[in-house]
Amino acid sequence: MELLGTVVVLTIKSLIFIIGMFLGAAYLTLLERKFAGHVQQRPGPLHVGPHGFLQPIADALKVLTKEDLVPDSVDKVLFYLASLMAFVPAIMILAVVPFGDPFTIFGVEIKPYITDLNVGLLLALAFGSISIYGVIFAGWASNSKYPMIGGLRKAAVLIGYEVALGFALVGPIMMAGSFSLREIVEAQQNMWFIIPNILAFVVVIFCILAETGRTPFDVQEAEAELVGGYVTEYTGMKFGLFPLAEWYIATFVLSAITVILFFGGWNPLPLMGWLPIPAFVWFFIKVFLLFMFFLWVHWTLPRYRVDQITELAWKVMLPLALANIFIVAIWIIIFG
Amino acid sequence: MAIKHNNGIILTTVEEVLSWGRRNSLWPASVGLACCAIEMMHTAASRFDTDRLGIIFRGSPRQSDVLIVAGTVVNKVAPMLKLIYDQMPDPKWVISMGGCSSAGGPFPTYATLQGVDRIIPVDVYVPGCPPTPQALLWGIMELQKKIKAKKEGKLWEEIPVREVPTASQPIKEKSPLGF
Amino acid sequence: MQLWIDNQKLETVSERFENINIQKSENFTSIQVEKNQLIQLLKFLKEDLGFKMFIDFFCVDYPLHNPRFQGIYLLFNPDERQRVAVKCWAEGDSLPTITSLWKGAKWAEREAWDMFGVKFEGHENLVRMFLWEGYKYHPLRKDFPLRGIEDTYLPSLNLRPDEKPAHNYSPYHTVLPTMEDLERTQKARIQKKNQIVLNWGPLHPGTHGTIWFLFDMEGEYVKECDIVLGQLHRGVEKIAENLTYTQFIPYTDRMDYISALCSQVAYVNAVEKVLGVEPPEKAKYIRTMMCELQRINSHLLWLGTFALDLGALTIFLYTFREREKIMDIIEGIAGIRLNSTYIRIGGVAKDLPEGALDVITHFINDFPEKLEEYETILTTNRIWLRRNVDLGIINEEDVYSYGLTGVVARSAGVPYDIRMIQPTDAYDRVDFEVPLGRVGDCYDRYLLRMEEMRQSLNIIKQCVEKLKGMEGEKYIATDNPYVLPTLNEVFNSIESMVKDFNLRIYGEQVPEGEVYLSGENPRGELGFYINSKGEGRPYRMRIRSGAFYNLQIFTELIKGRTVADAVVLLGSLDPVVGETDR
Amino acid sequence: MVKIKYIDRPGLTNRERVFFVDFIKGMRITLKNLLRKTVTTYYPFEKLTPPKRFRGTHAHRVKNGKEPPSFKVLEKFMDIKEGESRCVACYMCQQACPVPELFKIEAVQTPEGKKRVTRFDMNLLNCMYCGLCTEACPVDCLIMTDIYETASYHRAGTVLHLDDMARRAVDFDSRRFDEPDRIWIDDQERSKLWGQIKWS
Repeated sequence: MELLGTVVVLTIKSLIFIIGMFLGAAYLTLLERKFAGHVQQRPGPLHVGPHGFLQPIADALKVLTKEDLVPDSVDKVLFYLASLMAFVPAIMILAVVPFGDPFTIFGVEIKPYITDLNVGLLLALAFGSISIYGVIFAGWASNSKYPMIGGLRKAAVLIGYEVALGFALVGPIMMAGSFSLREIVEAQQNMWFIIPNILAFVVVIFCILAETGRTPFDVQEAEAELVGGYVTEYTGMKFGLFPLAEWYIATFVLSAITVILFFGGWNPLPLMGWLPIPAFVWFFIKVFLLFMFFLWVHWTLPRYRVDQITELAWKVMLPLALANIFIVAIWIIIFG
Repeated sequence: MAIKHNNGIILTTVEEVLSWGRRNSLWPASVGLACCAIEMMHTAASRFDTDRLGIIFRGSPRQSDVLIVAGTVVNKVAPMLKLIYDQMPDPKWVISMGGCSSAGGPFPTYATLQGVDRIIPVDVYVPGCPPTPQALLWGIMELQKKIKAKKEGKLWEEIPVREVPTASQPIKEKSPLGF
Repeated sequence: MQLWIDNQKLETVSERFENINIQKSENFTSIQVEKNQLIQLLKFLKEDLGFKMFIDFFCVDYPLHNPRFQGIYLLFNPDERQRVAVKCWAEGDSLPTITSLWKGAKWAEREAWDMFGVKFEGHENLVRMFLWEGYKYHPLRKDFPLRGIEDTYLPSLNLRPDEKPAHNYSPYHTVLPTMEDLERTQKARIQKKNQIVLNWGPLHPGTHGTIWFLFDMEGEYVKECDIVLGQLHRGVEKIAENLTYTQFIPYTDRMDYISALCSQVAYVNAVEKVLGVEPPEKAKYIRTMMCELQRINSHLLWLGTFALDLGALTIFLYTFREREKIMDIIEGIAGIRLNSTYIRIGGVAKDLPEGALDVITHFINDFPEKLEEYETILTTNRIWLRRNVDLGIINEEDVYSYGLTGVVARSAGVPYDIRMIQPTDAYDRVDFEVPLGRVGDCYDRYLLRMEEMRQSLNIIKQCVEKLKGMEGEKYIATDNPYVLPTLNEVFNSIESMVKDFNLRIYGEQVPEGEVYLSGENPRGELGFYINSKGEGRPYRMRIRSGAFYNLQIFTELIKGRTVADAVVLLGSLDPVVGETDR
Repeated sequence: MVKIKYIDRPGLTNRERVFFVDFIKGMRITLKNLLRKTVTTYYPFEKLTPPKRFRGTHAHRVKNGKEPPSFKVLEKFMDIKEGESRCVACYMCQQACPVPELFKIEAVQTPEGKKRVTRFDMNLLNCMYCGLCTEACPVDCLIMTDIYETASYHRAGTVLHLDDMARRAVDFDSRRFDEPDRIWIDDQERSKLWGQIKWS
């Protein structure tokens, strides 16, 4: 009976998370377009609904009812699989991301996370990496030159940043002594991990930009070079899933993980703990700010070349991540 | 195609909603051929900002709904333009921007295609050399009207031929749902 | 300012070579030579007399003459600033190739083959330049009609059943290539030797229009490259032969559509030279001012698309914001935003309207701040530096060999600026600096263009000051018999009306002769060679396009580089297809 | 005087490199622009008024008593009533046009021995809007208006005819004939992009 209850609760929670994420991602597109618009002194979507509020709905309707073209020459199985492989793992990371402390409403304890795995961070990393294969598959399955180059570029970038990312996350883990994201947050009640881990933070920002394919690392879909990169041959919703997964869901989820690792998760800002703001609101404010930061970077900087990214990853970011481990180790010896 | 001739209330509503989605999210393929491409870029840029109307330019024809043929189509590029058109998924529309692509324009020569409608069907012709961004936006809105009219069960041949207008005033009433 | 070869050098030439025929005139000096001596003469000019820079090569068709085609080579001596033309009849419809002397002749010779059917002995790969393999005709021959030969049934696909087509409609059309033809065109250019042959373009967001690049690639590295042009070949040179001189002005806009006014000024100056028309002082200043506005406009478009290609999307919209302002100014003065048709033979079409100078003053006060913003985002950005520095280095030797002009030449440290060496309009009366680069890479070209925008602002400022004191002066020299009268004169005097009728119907009866004159377009030297037989229409008009020659070096620079570098290189060379293809 | 100068190549100092000064500076610019007002004209709801010199669709001025002297001379040979197009069928516009086939002008001889224009078609799809035809018109008949919204669903819809050209000139003149020859009207839409201009 208890098992059944857990299953029901989990199912409901998962549904809420997935549907919420879908809608959220749809509106994140609007957010990005609005932000980009105002950065460029134009309003962005405006006339479809009040202030363009119905724009994502219109886009979704359009994309969903578009003819689903599958070119003759593609590898059909991989072609379909690729879009799912990019999208599903990005959503699955959500399973281990906690959005706040458990709280009680009407006597029911609600845990604002799906599960609290003790290897949550590792799982997140693993899923993050799997979703990249979607991109590579897409490039391969399209059987066309531009997607192929796009996919291979992404593979090259992947090899570069994955290593650095792994080492960069060691710092916070060492300080918290746990892989569980919830425990990492709880360990930051007094001081955020950004303090000694500043180098790791730089590395993580680099890796997230690379993983989500935002400028300056958007080599895989550089429009001027590769038309649409790996998505060139995709139409309709199969196409829609890629940017949704990469640019919005993955960016959002990875922002959440970064907040958890370096900015104290749902802990309130220093000296502002007395404010009557619920924990998950704090969390969302932080994630939102970080997400905006990524947008800000995206709409400002030019793009690196792919070999320069790998060079940067191996020659700069990896040593930085290692140095960070060293610093954190000394920090722990001295303070704690 | 059964849906097309069905006038049941539910289907009509669905059609209405779909048509609304389509005309408010027209993504053009960014195929710039000549001078008109510059004005097309200006239409997308800050001063006129097609993004307001949900129009964003896509690099790949596979993800676009409308092909804005901006500039002179010469004989040599015509087969490739046809290929681009064939690569676009249905439903798709074509705006022929400027005189050159509509009818050869001022280049009645051996090298120029005398009208892109000889290789692909065109929905809206926008005269001008090049048309100003406002003229192109007007053309895009004509296309939106056409998509709307199609939803109402009219074949496009039945839409009355618009007389060449005198100057038009800005639209005063904003529809809350867009166009 | 005279730019043609001096008598002393001509004497040296006539001592060395027999059977040469020297034609000397104010605007054009040519040496006619037998075919068997051509290479020796060119070599002599290049090595001994210092005419080491290749400017242009083209053919002229004389159907009644035997041999029928005449090739004309234009060379330039950068040290003494002199030009010379070498003419040679193509006996047996063929000429020796000069690609061993100047690499830049490769495309020009291909073009001559394409347009006239003149063969070149020893050319490494003589294929069609603009049209496709399998095209049967050579369109610039005098016996080929402008309309082409209509042979394909190609009716409009969306005529309504009851609709009468527009009145000049014919269901027959000139021949279109098939995909197989295009494939053959591609195969003729490049053979697959490495992993893949990438067709970069022609309808591709990154290729600045419709240039079609063929990359033979090993991984992402380009090993071999060739460029197929002609995706915007509209037959402008052929059109020019069928129109009067005034009627051709709008077409100059549509060649280099980003710098329409500069093209107009270059063309009109050439026509004025051959007609002997002197525009009034005010017109000269207006022209100079408009040209420089257009130069800023053009460089802004370059900056925007260059940044867009490198991923900095926002710069693109910022530059377009400023472009809108310049377009507004041009629209207010000339009537149309882009292809303005504002310059006329003998002056400009209309006087400056009220308030024009105020608006321009507002713009020049406002613009430096914006320019500063672009520079802050880009100039010292580490990514920008990584992508640009030491990429695509051009040296002085390349400049002469390929006939590079404009910013591309100046980035290599060659002070080749037409505004300086042959000032037209008011350029000899304004102060400005010609920036030169030291390294010759993409970063230098970027910096040069940014600096040129500042210099242009400076010139505009001086012109505005000057024009403020010129209110009410004449803006077009209508007392000259070759200049069309203004509307007001036509309305009020019957003589002007008759003159207007005559000039419109018969065209400007240009005296017989040849002229080559060029202007400094934002993309390089835009030269007009006009061959007049004393009629109202030119017998042959050759347009020497800067972008055409500048683009040619791309195939060399890209070797061993990646596709990602290709966008940077292409952006820094800044071709406009309308001008390369004409 | 023209001078030659070599440009400097700015670089990045090590301190700037370590602290990401280049990125921060750039991002400050985008932030600054984020806080600026938008420059967008909301097209169907706000329209930019073209300047008076704007070369839009063609139109025919009508006989309304404001004709230039040249018209008075040519009028004798013509059968034109008050309020009709001034066109005297001199074909100068067609002569001046680089693409003459876009015009189709026909005139007939009336029994009184006068000329009457029966057809004046212009195919806008072949037009370059270069204005050479308006400059050639000796009677101030053919003008270019500020109308640009001419998109049509079919080719024939872009051909101008004699009567609607006259109608549109009446409309254009009623709105803008008396406007001074200014660069543009400084209205709200214009100032969105330009800000405040100091007029002399």
